[in-house]
Amino acid sequence: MSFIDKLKKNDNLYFALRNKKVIIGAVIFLALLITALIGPIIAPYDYEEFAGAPYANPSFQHLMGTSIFGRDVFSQVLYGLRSTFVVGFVGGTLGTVIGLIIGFFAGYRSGSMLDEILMMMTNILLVIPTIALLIILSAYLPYRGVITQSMIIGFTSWPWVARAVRSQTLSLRNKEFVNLSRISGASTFKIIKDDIAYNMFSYVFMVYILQFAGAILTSVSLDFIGLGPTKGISLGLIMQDAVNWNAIQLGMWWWAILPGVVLTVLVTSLYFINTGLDEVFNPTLREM
Amino acid sequence: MSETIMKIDHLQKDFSIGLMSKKKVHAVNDVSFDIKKGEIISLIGESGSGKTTIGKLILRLLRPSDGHIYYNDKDITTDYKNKRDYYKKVQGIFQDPFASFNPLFKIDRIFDMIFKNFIESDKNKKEKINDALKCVGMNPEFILRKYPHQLSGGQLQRLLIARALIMDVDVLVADELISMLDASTRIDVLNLLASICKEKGMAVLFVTHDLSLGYYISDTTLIMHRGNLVEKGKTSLIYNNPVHPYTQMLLKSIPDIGKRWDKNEKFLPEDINKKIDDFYKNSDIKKGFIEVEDDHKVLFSL
Amino acid sequence: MTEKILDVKDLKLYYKTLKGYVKAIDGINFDIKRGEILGIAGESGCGKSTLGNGLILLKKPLNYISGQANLNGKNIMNLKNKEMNTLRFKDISIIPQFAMDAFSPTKKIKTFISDIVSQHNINPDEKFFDKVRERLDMVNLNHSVLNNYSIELSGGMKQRLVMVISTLLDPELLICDEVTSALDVSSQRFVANMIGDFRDKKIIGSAIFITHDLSILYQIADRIMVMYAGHIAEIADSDTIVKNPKHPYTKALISSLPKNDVQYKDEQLSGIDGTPPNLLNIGEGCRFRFRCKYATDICAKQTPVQEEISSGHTLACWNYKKAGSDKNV
Amino acid sequence: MGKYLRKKLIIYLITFFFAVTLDWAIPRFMPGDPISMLLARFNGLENSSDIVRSTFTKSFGLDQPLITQYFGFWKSLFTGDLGISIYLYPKKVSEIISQALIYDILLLLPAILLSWIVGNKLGARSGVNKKVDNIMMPFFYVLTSSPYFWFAVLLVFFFGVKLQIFPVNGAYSNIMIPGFNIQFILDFLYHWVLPFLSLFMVMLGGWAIGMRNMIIYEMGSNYSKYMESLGSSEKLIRKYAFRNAILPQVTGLALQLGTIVAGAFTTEIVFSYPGIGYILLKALLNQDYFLIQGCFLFIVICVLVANFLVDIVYMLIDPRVRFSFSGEV
Repeated sequence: MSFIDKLKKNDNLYFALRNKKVIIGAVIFLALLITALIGPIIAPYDYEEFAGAPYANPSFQHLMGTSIFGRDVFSQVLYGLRSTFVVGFVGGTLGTVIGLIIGFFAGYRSGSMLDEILMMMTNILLVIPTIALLIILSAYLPYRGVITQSMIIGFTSWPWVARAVRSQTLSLRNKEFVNLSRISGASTFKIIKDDIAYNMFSYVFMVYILQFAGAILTSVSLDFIGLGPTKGISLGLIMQDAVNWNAIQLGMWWWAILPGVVLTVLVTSLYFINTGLDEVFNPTLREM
Repeated sequence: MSETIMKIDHLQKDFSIGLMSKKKVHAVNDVSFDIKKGEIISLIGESGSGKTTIGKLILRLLRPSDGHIYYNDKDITTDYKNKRDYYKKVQGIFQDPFASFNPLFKIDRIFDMIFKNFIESDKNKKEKINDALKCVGMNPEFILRKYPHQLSGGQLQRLLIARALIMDVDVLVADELISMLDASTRIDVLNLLASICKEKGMAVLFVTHDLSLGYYISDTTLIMHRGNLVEKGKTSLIYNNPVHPYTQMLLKSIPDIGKRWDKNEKFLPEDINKKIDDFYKNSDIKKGFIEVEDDHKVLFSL
Repeated sequence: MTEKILDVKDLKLYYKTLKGYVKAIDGINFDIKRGEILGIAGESGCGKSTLGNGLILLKKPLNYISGQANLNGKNIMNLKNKEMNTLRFKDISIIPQFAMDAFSPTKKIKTFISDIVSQHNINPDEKFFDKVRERLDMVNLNHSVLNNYSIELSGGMKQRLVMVISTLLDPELLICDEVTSALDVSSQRFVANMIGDFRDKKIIGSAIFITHDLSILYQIADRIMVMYAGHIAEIADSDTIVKNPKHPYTKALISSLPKNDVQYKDEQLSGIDGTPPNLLNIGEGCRFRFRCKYATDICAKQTPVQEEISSGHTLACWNYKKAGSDKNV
Repeated sequence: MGKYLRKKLIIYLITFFFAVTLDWAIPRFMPGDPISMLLARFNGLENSSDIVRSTFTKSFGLDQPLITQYFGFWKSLFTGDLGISIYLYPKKVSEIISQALIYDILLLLPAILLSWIVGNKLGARSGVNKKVDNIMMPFFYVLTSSPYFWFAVLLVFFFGVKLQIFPVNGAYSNIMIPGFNIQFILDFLYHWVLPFLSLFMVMLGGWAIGMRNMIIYEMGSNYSKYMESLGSSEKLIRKYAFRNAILPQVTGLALQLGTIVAGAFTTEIVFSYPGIGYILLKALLNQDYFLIQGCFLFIVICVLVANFLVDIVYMLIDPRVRFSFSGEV
């Protein structure tokens, strides 16, 4: 059997590899991820270091120019990208996992008191504007690192995941294979794991991508308002710095705009993967 | 006379509509019947009659609101915790064969689960599975490594019958097990079920909406209407001498191959509610669930 | 000679998939005469629903390959969507399988009816709605349903409503796709009878009644066409199909159906072993040969041609004579 | 339908209660003792000791048991007393917020509504036309992926710095005195264009994507197929699909409010626009805790009220809710 034939056997993979959106999105995402991973190696300067003349236009020496303090913006972006990925991973994972757990239990025990309480909680957090919550939490935290920020984002972003997972769980729970597992003496844990969680994998994966993107966008907003990490660097902090020092009015577009380009490209790639996967997993959207 | 192994006693199941509201629907209303060893009972009703709910109550997938289910004289509704021993002997097959298998696992999972949870030793596991598969007319080599979507509905239902066979169950609840199968395969699945029944002394509760198949397969027939058991008895008696107006109407609406419906007869399904009301009103002397002849009972009033 | 409303010649409709063509309808010939109800029977995946839907609405991934479907002498397979739109509803109409969600949840039934008939240049005035009310009476529906949203109606009501709406413009040909499958036995009889009534009252010219349930077809169809895996096995009037079938598949199918005087303990019916073939990139040959006990070499090499063995009785089988003499199927 | 609103209202009241409690609890139980920090900050201000004392007795009541403090907090809340700002000492927090409010409303309301309307229109176009979709979609994705403030920076750079056609700072020129006269209004609008545009564009992307996905789903639904089979024009079917696809977009509006508010804050910061976001930035920079808490409460109340308004609209356009066929809250 040729490789192509094998691929054709696995429908989802086959369609994923034929989907332009998934391919373009994944290539961009991986390229940025690798860049972030090897960032410190390829960065020509340290992010806090005085690297050369201030106000310098982008050039071969300073790919993204320099800041008002003579820092190399490209090096700053490389380091900042790392924080961005950390926020995406930690915040996205936390938000997804909490949402998953709450959604599973509410859905599996739907109609019970537990479900009522969990959903009440979810609905409350859903209407409280997250940003307000984040502001007040961050404002009173004397020290904030990237991880702290990611965790705060994770702890506030789960409600819609919980709601979506609950309704998915509810529909899976009524499938007959769950009943068959029950009369086969399988434990609740095993049923949730094998019959519900496994079957939601593709869905949860897509949710995770959205949470990842959402955490990144939330974190730059926080950074920009001045609630970012008190130490270190991030894409949001670079831009906050640029705007505070009137970079735009001074014509230093590279300082204020280029970090945002990298960020926007990263988030766009995630949305592309998500939409592409939707077309893959949902046969009615598959293009013939 | 064959012994009774399961006794359904004044079973009641109410569902409340909406979480906070007090409105209740009687999905199953005061239903009693016995299941004897090796007997095939068809439980017939239309959608919303409560037939599937009874199946689920027996399989303990739902808790009854009231009433009891005795298995070998043990009340399983009060002894709710101990499910393992019960499931060893009482099993089910569901309507949709494709939905009955977790699509991500190979077929052998359904056998692995029962060996892990119900059968003490794995000794002769392979042999037992192979025997059972052969008994339902399937090739073990071919089937066990497949995924559910690679098999047909008929094959999947046979696998579930094989599963019950390995466990050597006493009571099998078969909820509409053939309704999603094609005409050419369903009769074979039914035959298989019936032959196992006779051979192993397994009782089957055959839940269905299809009266012709019910007639073909069962010894005893129960007719359900809106949660109530309206008529029960020996199959041939019920089909040849239906007393309850609902049973009469059902029988009249069977499409019988070889005999056409009377075109001149006005047939409106919604008339039935009035007819049932009249029937209950006019049966002054008879009240409740009463025997009209040997092995034939009819509900004369609610 | 009664006139043919629909005349289908060597029609091929394939599903295009990434892995190749699924030959769902592969060279079939049949016709429907005015005033006739043609039943189409077959197992799931035999192409009966594809045929019904393909005749009125050809949508991707279903593709028209070749052949003709002449509605009143006009081949509708070649028509542009715009031209076809003028025929839909008026000349050819359908009661779809999904009556339960055939209505948009945010429009009242009356608005929906007004909107769709306006598309055919009919003024939805009170006079028109008088006709609608008349039809509602026929299916025993209260006139108030017009002012309801679909969510306020029960499944049975929606089924009847779809029946009324689909036939509002008195179509020449009505396609009924599994209309009884989702219904309770009691409603089945009513709905099936109603289709016959509509025909008798000349509301519809003729009908194609698609179902997997042969016993229902026997009740209402004048002729029955049995399909197997994208081919036609046999066409004959319903009494012939049921009492004197010739094709090995039809024979086996009929004998597998429960009858009102047979119980398992007295007599055992038997089904057909095996499953229908996968229609993806399938080649020549009789598609029933894998399950047929009369299959010979020729069955694998050549697709059997449809031949008329007696007036109005057509079948496609190389060995039907051999099968015919065998009483013991 | 009353039940639906009642249920929602209960959720909002609980949420409000929860938010206030949180607002009360966080400064008291956070690590780092923010209250002593607060006290320390007040010490530098002239004539402050009396005010500090009275404010703290009222709002914090530090010498009293926690439960009394809590009820005191509620009491001062209902009398509109949110404390005194440090950064704009001795202005009252409630006064500062109500002054900023007008700018927020004038900026946000048109941006939200117009982006929602235009985004839905464009998304619907994209959803029903493959060619348009291929061109527009990447554009929408980039818009929705860009942080609000970054997009604002882009606009400032091109229209403010490069082309110099719009001002990039404040809600009106420094020389202007706010008042209801033509001159001021024109000046205000002139300053309003860029902040509005940046919010409008970024939101537009999100609405367009949502509508595109919904309309594709609706166009593939069974009622669309039924209408198609009955010869309805593409236009009518699109109209029906749009009517249903708009429902989740209304719900989306409520769910997105939080994100929109956050985006608006950062945009205000870029333009030094004197709305709540700008105030909040100043409050954060100056560690003005009363003001931060006030802003928090204010945002929560606004979002809750907006949510409730959206719910009422939703109820009016979705018959399922009106007939309480859907228990989903």
